Amino acid sequence: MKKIEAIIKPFKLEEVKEALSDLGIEGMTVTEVKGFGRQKGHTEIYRGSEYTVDFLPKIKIEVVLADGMVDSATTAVVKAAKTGKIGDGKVFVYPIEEAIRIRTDETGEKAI
Amino acid sequence: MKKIEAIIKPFKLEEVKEALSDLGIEGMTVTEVKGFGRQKGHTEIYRGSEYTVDFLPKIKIEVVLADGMVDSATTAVVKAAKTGKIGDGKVFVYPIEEAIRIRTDETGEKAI
Amino acid sequence: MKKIEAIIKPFKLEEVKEALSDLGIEGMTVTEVKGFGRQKGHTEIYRGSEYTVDFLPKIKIEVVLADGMVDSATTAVVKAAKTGKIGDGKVFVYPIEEAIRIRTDETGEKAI
Amino acid sequence: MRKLLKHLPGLAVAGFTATLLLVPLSSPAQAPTPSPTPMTAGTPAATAAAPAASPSMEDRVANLEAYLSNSAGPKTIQPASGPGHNAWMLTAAALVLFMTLPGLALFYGGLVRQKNVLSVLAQCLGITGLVTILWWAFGYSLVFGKSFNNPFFGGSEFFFLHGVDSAPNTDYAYWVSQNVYSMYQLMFAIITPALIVGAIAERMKYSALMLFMLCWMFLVYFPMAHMIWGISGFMSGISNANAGIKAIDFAGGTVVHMTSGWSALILCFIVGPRLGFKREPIPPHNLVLTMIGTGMLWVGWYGFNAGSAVAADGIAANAFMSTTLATAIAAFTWAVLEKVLRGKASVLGYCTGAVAGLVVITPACGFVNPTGAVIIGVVAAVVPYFAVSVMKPALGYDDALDTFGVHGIGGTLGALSTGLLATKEVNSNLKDELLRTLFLSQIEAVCVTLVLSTVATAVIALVVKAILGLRPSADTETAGLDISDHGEEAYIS
Amino acid sequence: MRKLLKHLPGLAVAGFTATLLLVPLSSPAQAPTPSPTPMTAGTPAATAAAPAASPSMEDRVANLEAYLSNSAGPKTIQPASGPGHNAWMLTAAALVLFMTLPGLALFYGGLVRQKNVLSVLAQCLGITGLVTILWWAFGYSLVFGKSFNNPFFGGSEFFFLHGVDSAPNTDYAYWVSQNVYSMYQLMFAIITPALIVGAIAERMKYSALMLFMLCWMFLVYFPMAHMIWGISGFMSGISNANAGIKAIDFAGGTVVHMTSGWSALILCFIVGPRLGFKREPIPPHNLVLTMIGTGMLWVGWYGFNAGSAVAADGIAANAFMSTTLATAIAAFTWAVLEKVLRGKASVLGYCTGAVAGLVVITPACGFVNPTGAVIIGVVAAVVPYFAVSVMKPALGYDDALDTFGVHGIGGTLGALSTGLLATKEVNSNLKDELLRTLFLSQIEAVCVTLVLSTVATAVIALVVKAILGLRPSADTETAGLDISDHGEEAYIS
Amino acid sequence: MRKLLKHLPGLAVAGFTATLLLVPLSSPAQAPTPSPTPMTAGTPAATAAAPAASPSMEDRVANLEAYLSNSAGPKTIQPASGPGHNAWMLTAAALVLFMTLPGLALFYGGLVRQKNVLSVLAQCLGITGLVTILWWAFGYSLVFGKSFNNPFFGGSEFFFLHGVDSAPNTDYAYWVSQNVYSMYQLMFAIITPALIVGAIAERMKYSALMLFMLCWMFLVYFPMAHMIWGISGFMSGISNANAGIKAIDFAGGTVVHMTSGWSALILCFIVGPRLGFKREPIPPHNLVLTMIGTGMLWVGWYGFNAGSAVAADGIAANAFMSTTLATAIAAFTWAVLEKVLRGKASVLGYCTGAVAGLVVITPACGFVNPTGAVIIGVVAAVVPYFAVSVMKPALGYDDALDTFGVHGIGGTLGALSTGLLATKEVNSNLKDELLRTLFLSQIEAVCVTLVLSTVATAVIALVVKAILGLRPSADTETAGLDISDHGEEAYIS
Ligand SMILES: Nc1ncnc2c1ncn2[C@@H]1O[C@H](COP(=O)(O)OP(=O)(O)O)[C@@H](O)[C@H]1O
Ligand SMILES: Nc1ncnc2c1ncn2[C@@H]1O[C@H](COP(=O)(O)OP(=O)(O)O)[C@@H](O)[C@H]1O
Ligand SMILES: Nc1ncnc2c1ncn2[C@@H]1O[C@H](COP(=O)(O)OP(=O)(O)O)[C@@H](O)[C@H]1O
Repeated sequence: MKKIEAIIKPFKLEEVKEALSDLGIEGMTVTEVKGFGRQKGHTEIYRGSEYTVDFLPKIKIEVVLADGMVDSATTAVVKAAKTGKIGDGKVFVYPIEEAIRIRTDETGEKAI
Repeated sequence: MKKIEAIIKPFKLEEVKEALSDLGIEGMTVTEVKGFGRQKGHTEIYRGSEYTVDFLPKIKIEVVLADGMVDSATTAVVKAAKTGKIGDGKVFVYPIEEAIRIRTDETGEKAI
Repeated sequence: MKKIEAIIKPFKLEEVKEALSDLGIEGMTVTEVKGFGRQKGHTEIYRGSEYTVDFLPKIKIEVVLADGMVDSATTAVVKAAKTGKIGDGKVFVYPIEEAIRIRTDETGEKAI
Repeated sequence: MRKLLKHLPGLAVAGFTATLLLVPLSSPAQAPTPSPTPMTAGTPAATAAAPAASPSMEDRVANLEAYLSNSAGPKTIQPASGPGHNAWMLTAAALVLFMTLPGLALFYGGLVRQKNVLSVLAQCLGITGLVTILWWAFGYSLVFGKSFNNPFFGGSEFFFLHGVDSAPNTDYAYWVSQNVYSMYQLMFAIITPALIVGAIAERMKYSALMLFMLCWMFLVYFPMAHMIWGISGFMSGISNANAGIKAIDFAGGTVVHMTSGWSALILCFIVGPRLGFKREPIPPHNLVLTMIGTGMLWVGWYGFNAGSAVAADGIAANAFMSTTLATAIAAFTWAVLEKVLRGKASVLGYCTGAVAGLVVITPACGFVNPTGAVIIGVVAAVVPYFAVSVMKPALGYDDALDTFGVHGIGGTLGALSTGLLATKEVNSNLKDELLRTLFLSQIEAVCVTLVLSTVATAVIALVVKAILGLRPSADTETAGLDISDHGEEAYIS
Repeated sequence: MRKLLKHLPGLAVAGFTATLLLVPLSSPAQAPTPSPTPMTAGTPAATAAAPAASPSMEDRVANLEAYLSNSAGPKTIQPASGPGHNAWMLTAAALVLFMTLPGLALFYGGLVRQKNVLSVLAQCLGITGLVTILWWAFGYSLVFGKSFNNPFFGGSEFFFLHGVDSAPNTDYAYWVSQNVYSMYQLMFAIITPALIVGAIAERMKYSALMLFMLCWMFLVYFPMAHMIWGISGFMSGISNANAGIKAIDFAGGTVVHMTSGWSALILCFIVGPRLGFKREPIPPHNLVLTMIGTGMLWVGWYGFNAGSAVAADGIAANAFMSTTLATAIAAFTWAVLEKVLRGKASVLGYCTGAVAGLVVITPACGFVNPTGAVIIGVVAAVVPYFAVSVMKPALGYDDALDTFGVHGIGGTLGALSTGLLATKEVNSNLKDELLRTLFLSQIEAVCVTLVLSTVATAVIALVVKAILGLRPSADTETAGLDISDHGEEAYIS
Repeated sequence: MRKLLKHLPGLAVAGFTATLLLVPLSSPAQAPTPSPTPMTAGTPAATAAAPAASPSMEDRVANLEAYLSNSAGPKTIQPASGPGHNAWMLTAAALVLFMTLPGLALFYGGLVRQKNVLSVLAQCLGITGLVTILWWAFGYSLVFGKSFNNPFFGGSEFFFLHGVDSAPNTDYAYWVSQNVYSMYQLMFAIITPALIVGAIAERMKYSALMLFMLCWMFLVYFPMAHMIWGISGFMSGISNANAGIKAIDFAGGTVVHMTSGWSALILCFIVGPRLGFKREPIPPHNLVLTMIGTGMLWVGWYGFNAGSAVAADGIAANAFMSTTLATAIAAFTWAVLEKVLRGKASVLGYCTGAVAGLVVITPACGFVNPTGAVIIGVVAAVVPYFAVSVMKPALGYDDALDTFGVHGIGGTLGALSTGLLATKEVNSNLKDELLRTLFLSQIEAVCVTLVLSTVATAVIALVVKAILGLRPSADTETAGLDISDHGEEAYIS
């Protein structure tokens, strides 16, 4: 099993979710994160003080899936999340050693 | 070392935390996440518009521990988090290559 | 490639970010998390009820980088995040199998 | 006490039969058809004194002087509203609405968990709508009418606010338009049931709550308000020479706070505690909202207390002063108690103390001098403080937002303190005869209120439970009432 | 209708030329230099009746009685403000400001997404500043002056508030200081354009919005306010015997709600829908803010409606009552409709219903009795409910926060209901002659308002589009207006 | 200036000795025992004019006319409160409380970081309680009493509000109950120290703050308020013919804003900057709260400014107008400055500008005409804008929420502008003789205020530092004051 972790622009969440659903992926976990990268932030001014906000709101999607699904899933995510503009984000692939469904105690690929 | 990552229902946090403490696990990191899976969301209506909320609030617990602890810890988490109803969540196990305690520079299992 | 994940005290974020920038690391992802560990929480009292807050606000920084960068990066993070007081946090290192830049479809170390 | 016992059966009978029988029968017949012969004073554009014959210069000047002093004008001149008094009562009525919307809604809303904040707001909003309809149709008349000539219910002459126009109803105010007076009193009728919400927050079905409140208004609020404030009321010590109990209650210690507080206690017993109560932490989700609500309650309460003079006169002025002193001192005392007993003064402590001060001074504010107000301020913090932080945990009921601890205990305390501290130097309506037995009368009034509130609440709650059930399913409660009862989330980022 | 058609060209010409020509020419000449010979009544410290000669005792007492009844004093005594009426209007003016800052700002601010909440607040604040400057310089005079002796614009005598001091302007109020009256009316001039913001929230450039509002005040608000409320106004049925259309509008159903609502509709067509509209969910980011705003709007609206009597008299009292009944009943009815049709009563439903009730009762509140108010309350929920939840989705325009559905539809409904339900028993200013043709006059007034608002809005919007463009870039809109237009974030944790 | 220098030692001596010696000695002896022979006018229920003998018809009508014009009634008739004036002052007092709770608390609370928001609310609440107790016991008497017959402190006759009942104190108001007046003035005494909180927010120990405020009231506020407003005050230009400095201050430019602003500057120097100041960003955590607070401050300020007429007369009316104009124009000007100089108009800019406008118009509002108010509006934005965005960064002190920049600079500016723009056409109390030297007198008053505030603050701060220490540990400050000082978190999701 692998985990695909995608950092994407927030307004792309719906599209990415649908792309994954289309592949038959039924579960995922989503986190609000802040990203720092090539995409520049903006400046905020409060009375006398000026702050540069480097960290931009991003969404992290985590999907655990069987090894065989990794390629099609990453391709689908990349396609759905792309705008072609800087700051589109990344996909990372991690090894996973075990998965358990809490409700049923099922393990391995049956659990995801 | 391994990392155990559990996605659970929010109101089970206290119980899972205690189950892990009972095993002598003294540290963990918790994140508020949103989950998408078999458990259905709900519908919200704002005047003319109806939205289906697919993403349900979940809690992600991450614990890094020695290899030998993995089985007892996953069992404890599964037991504490189970309600038997859909949406109970998952436990994933990841390999970890190194851990460092920032305060003391200790590394490896001493660091966790 | 590896992922370095650091759990640090919130007010150390700026310093850690700068330490990583100084190494030429241009991207990272930050999440607000709650930590449970040796550092004690505090007590809150609301009229008749007293609650112990065990979970303290922490910041999780995730950086994916080339294998050769791992040592210098962990050292830099540890140095920048250290206060020497309990609760300074941890650094964990994970294996990563693949990385893709969504905007360009670049993969591997070029993607990060 | 004899008088009390003698009237108890009447009270019960009146409570149930008047409601169930008289009201529906008499009302549809006469109310919605517009009056064919309106009182001639009823054309409010001519609020001026329209001389019956041609009043003498002496009478005309006496009428103007009566306006200044808020007293009855000469008989030769028809009563009309006066601008200074009307101005204050328009303001006061708006202020009392402000106490509920959004004041109390925020005070309570901040104290619940995030998943239930909208349910509290919806309860306040729903009660506002429901009570307005009841008040328009029957309530005002049942409280302030007099056609029944009854100590427990008023009359049917004002059903559907029939004949309630801009001329004063001189039973209650010499110089304030009756339509404003009726709306001012409506605001009291709205906030009282809304206070109960605090005790059963986060766990009662919305439909059950609304049905409960519908019944509660008829069985508790309308009779209690008539008994205390109605011209023929059973416990209306000042205005009814034949009152069974000669009690006093300036702005609603018994009518508002004791009824809601004691009903809250019973209701929270019957509904039962929140899931997870005492097992998991249930901290307030937003204390800033609670503090905003406290500020609004305090400011709005000036309308409640000083407005209860139904004039911008010296008694209103005194009520303003005593309200300010008692509230600020209660807030401060509560914080000092926390600091001394637990090491830290909290924002929730200040807010709770302020509300407790407001509650306890309510029945007394038009009757006590600054020294009395200061004493009340201190007592208002000490007693509820222990009620909330010692008694409640000891007894183990889940009065979620402390409606009983603050309003029930506080209202009772206020009614009793009023008996001890009221002075005729502040309010010349307090005759020596009344004052002589006042403390006893206050105890009697407390007992009547307490019994009526608790018994009626128990009956209503059990009936509603049988019909609709009181609580949502455990799953629904765990998910939060906002989504399950209202289909909304409070905050989406 | 003949009268209407006859005046249409004049209306258009007046609208454009008076604004573009008269105003700038006549104003700088006379206003900012302090008056060398101030009206002697203008020393407001002596608000007392300063007898011209030495008035008789009869006149002096009659003057005092006129104060009580809010009528004209005897000619021998110079008009001065009276404390009760002034007290209420000071309060009412503050309440109407409270409706916008922070009331409406919160009501709207809670309904947008988090990234745009500050832009809504900035729009409300910016409009407040801009309109105050316009009002001071020209607006008050164009609406309430009479030197032009014109049905569409008032006069130039009050440019820069010249001569507007503490003495009453008896064209509009016998006993209220003109400076307070001018500020009271300013608050109306502020909230009206601010209402439009709801339709184009989350997607209009700040600079374009401000320029739009600047023009809109001259072309729509000032002429409409003069037409309805000016002493020489074209549709001022009560005060102008020569009015072309003898319509009535107690507190601004046409002037405030129809103008803003219909302009909002046109503007949201021209601006176009939000990015992602109908494709992605755009839920309110904070319904607690919306509910706070609703409470503040409701409370403040008492200043708006009861204040429109410009006195603390019986008509103000009646307006208070009818406003309360209609609002509470509309809120409750909306929630009942939701419960029946969709299964759940929502907080947003209660809030929308309350605002709809307030809107629809506005033109009627000083003219209808309790029964009328209750009828209006029900209608005020039912019609806007379907406008917002059926008509809007069907037609597909993006009236983001339902300014058209609530204020446009509601204001129109209010103007028409007033024609049906107004009764002289409530307000003796309604003469039989006026009442006979009232419903027709109201229809005519509705048509004039609707045409003026929509045509002028279309013209202004297209001009502003040509000059500045109406919308930010797609990227900017996606990132949110708070950062791009104001350089701030609302919440930082 | 001579007069000024001559009185300086007296000022210092009075400040310290009167406080430390007279007050504690004289008070316990006479105050808490209820008066055995109350003033007969003291039965406030009879606020009516109770004729001493039997006054003539002429006098009775003259008395009624005096009520209308807010002037002194004939000697034959005992003074009593009048409904219109009392109505407005009840409202105004509530509005001024609203400025602090929750207005200022939100304005400041939104500007701090999330971890410190409750500490700001607790400071506002704590000050409210503390100052109320001081005011009741000594403060009102030290400011508005006259038994000391002293230019720096009032008297001891009203200690514990003894004898303060519903009859007017005609030294200060002909027609307003003294108890309302005393509470109205209490609200000023509450908000003034609360303003200082802004300068040292996020880093001062709660206990140290409270001790500081306790001393500051006696050494700065009470003497300053007596000097400016007391009937025997040192700088009371209008009411004291023997005033050392014949200055004017309508609603508190010196007493409220200069004292708090200059004290804030000194205190923030002594306390030192926040940890991380200038090294890490410290942005406001919730600008929506700040905007709500701004709206509440603005609305409440009408009570502050128009209420300072202590009547609903023409001067109150003028104050309402000038306050509105100056505030809206200052808000708008500030935003225009931002737009021009930095490209974007911000919500915080609008809010800061509005507060600056309110501050600067405060001393002038009852003395200037619309043109004066507009000029003040523009100046009120420009000068504090540069103080806050250029001078503060240049000098490098950490005036966290700009108390000095807005209230210190703004109050000073207001006092001086009042000297230039006050006109007797607006306020006939301004005699030619007073106006002739007014600007000089204002400069002198500014100097006295500035010196007294800064010196006393430095002394108190150093004493408190020695006793309790001013700051929490670095760890505590980093964790936030909410948890460490109050044991609570503001938001729990
Ligand atoms: N090395 C990295 N490790 C972890 N997250 C990264 C890394 N580099 C970039 N990111 C994440 O990806 C987001 C987008 O990266 P950025 O450099 O702005 O643009 P792009 O994806 O177009 O290269 C960042 O905001 C950050 O959240
Ligand atoms: N493949 C997956 N990858 C990551 N997270 C998942 C995956 N499947 C489920 N989850 C997480 O587990 C939660 C529970 O899953 P769900 O299918 O609703 O019920 P159950 O755990 O009973 O099978 C989801 O809300 C989601 O957060
Ligand atoms: N075993 C663990 N797995 C995951 N996170 C941990 C673990 N132990 C500690 N942490 C994280 O590190 C933070 C700091 O740990 P703590 O024990 O308080 O102090 P220290 O880092 O000084 O040992 C915790 O708050 C938690 O977020």
